[in-house]
Amino acid sequence: MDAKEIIARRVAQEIQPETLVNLGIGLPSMVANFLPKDVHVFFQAENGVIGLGARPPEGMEDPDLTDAGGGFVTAVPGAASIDSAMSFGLIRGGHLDTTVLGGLQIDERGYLANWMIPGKMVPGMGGAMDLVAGAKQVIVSMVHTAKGKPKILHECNLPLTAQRRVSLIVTEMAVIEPVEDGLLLKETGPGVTVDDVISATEANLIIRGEVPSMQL
Amino acid sequence: MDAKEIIARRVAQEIQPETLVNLGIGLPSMVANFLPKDVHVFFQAENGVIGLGARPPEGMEDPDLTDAGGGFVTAVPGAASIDSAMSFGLIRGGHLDTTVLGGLQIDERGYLANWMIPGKMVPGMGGAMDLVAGAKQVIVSMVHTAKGKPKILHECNLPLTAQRRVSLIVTEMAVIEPVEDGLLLKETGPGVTVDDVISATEANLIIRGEVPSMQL
Amino acid sequence: MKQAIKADAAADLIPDGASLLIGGFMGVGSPHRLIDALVAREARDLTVIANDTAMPGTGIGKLITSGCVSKVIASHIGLNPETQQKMISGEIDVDLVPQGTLVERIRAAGVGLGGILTPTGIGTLVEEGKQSITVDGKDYLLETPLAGDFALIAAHQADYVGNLEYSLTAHNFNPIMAMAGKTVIAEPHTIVPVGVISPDSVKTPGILIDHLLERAH
Amino acid sequence: MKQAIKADAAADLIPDGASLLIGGFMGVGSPHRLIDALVAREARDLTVIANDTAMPGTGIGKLITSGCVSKVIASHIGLNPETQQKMISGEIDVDLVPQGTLVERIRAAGVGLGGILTPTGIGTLVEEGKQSITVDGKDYLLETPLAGDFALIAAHQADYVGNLEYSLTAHNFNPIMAMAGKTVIAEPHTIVPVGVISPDSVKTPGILIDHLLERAH
Repeated sequence: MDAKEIIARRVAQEIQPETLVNLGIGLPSMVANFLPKDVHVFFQAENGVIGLGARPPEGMEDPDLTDAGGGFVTAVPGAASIDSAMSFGLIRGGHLDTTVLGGLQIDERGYLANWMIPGKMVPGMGGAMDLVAGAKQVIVSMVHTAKGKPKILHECNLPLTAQRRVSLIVTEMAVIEPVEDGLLLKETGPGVTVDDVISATEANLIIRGEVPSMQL
Repeated sequence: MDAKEIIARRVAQEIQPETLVNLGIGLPSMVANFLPKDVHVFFQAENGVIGLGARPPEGMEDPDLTDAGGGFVTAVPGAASIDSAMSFGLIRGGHLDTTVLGGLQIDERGYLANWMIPGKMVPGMGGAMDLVAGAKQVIVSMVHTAKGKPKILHECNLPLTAQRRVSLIVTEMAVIEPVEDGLLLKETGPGVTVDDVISATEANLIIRGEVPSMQL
Repeated sequence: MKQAIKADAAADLIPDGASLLIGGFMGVGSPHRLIDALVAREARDLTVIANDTAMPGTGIGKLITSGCVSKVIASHIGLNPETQQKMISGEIDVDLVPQGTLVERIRAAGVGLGGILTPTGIGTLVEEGKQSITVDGKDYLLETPLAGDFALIAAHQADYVGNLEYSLTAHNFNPIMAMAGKTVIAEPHTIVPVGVISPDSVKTPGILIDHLLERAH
Repeated sequence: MKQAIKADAAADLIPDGASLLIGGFMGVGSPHRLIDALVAREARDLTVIANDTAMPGTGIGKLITSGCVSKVIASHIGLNPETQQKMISGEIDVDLVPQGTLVERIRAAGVGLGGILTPTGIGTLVEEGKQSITVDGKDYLLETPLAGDFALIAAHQADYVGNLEYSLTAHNFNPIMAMAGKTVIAEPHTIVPVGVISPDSVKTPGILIDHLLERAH
């Protein structure tokens, strides 16, 4: 199982039935593949659909129905089309139960940076700032390090996405919950020790007793 | 012709073709009856329809289609149903060309009072404050006096509807345009002299040369 | 998917003292079966946030007559003399809010805004106690969000996800209030199977709805 | 009623230097024929207000490639490397705005609000130069209205009054921008006779539309 699949499988366990879920482009979108069959959720794409479905069969694409990455999708029975004001109204208004986003950095305050590297990459924040500010549960899914360098830091040095403590960090090495007094190590990845996690992490980690391994 | 018909006929002349028009309950709603056949406008009712039509034949009423006074109406071809946020978005956003409202008092600044008499009548402002604040053209249609007492005053003593100079005042005795330096008498009603208007009006009136009579 | 419930079961969910956003304009587009059930269970001390209090014997007017209501936040009470009498006698506390401001305050609560700036009410009694803010040389009032413990929504058609369609002037405050109640109860005329309503016809996504009333007939 | 006009006639109405609200999300729901006509007439110095600048060769990306644009206000330019290059070279000035804030600023302009308070952007670079206002103990940024000289709107179906229906994820910014352009030009796929569209299906009332493009085919 590669790092991304570990992450996607573990995040999938956090998704509650009958909720509204937004999955970011890339790694987060893989989460949908690992939901148990009996867990029914509605996926929201911020470009305007609640009830995003799978990719359509070839030749049956609708150019007016895509996900937020511009890929062709379908709509499940009970889907709703909404405009951007409603889409972000749902996000900012606390109606979105879970958002799963990628991350560039995250720090001991639980603050996320994921939208720009000054002087290098300026894609824009798109919907990320609203998602982190507004969703009930914010899950950051990312590989633990970037080219061997820690991404979980004492304090982010990239521009922040929001001044809000995210709910959970899931990497291939660890599940970490930002809490009042820091980052609580909750689980380790397959074949990973607590010491492995500590040495791949710049931030201080709170460790309370035995740390279980992910059950995937 | 009674006072109300004079007023309604004269206001109808101010309505421009292909515009969006809101008519208040009561006297203002009579204006629709006197529009020339070739002047096509859309009537808006603030409860949520653009393209308000006439009263339906008996037995063909729809309980879900009424005007702002709760009376049964129809919808013309090309009508649109809208919610209250859109309805008042159109009003406040400057998309409503003309609103015709009743008045309790109006003063030399062109300020209208039409929503409450403290201690006596507190119906609430409904949509009046938004209509006066937002419509491009605000026409006040009212009988010139109340039980013989002037309603056009130096300064309103009833609570104001908005801090905005209305566009035009139409009574059975006069057409008056509030301008920068006061109230300009533009026309007199049928069989009414300038002196008649002056003596039925507390406010000072600006009179420039010959004042024509309404052409109804 | 949601099991549709009866009106009396829905009314039992609403405790005395709750604040209710109630859709409708002079009774058109109001959740009449929910209102009747609240009257039947003799609800008390309710705060009603709505455009108006309709007329005695109609819609919200029934809640007023039956003594269910201790506070009203509305744009207009002019066609219900009982509301006016109870306001004067002190039985009901009434806050009057311009209609466009009322709907934007409810929307702000629903979409997570801290408030909106409106030109409506500047230079009037509505200004009292509010912050005035100048943007681009023009004065506006800062109006704050208005949420409810419950939103009681009338709709034309629903599916069992809770997706809602509305009809003509029965839209009014309903689609906006459906975003702003902590618990949202929808009362549709009819309910159709999931998948029957086109995504483009849905005006309130079902994920906003907590409880769905049985169809009317 | 409106006579439908050709795309080149519509592009001729838009002067160089104009600010344009343009619907679409990664090219989906963008007014492609209007964009092609602006490229063909070699429009210059346009300000584009849109969610994104799509990809090179698609939608707004064509305006970027063709040198029509001197300023972009958008939430995302990540999938168009040309926009990023022209930003770095100084050819295009780029303002980045969170997507939810962008649509609310446009809505505020369209519905006559002086601004809105949003929690989005608090404690980030977005805060710079903006007023922060505390409501009920929570901090919000005051975000001001964003209008355009023109709004270029893509729709699924229109009638000759200008009433518009949209399809699936091609709604996005279109219904909001239709309220916020001084002049609004709608590009529908098809146009049907007046009276064919149910009032309940209309998402943009025709009175907001100034010009209607001919149907696509």
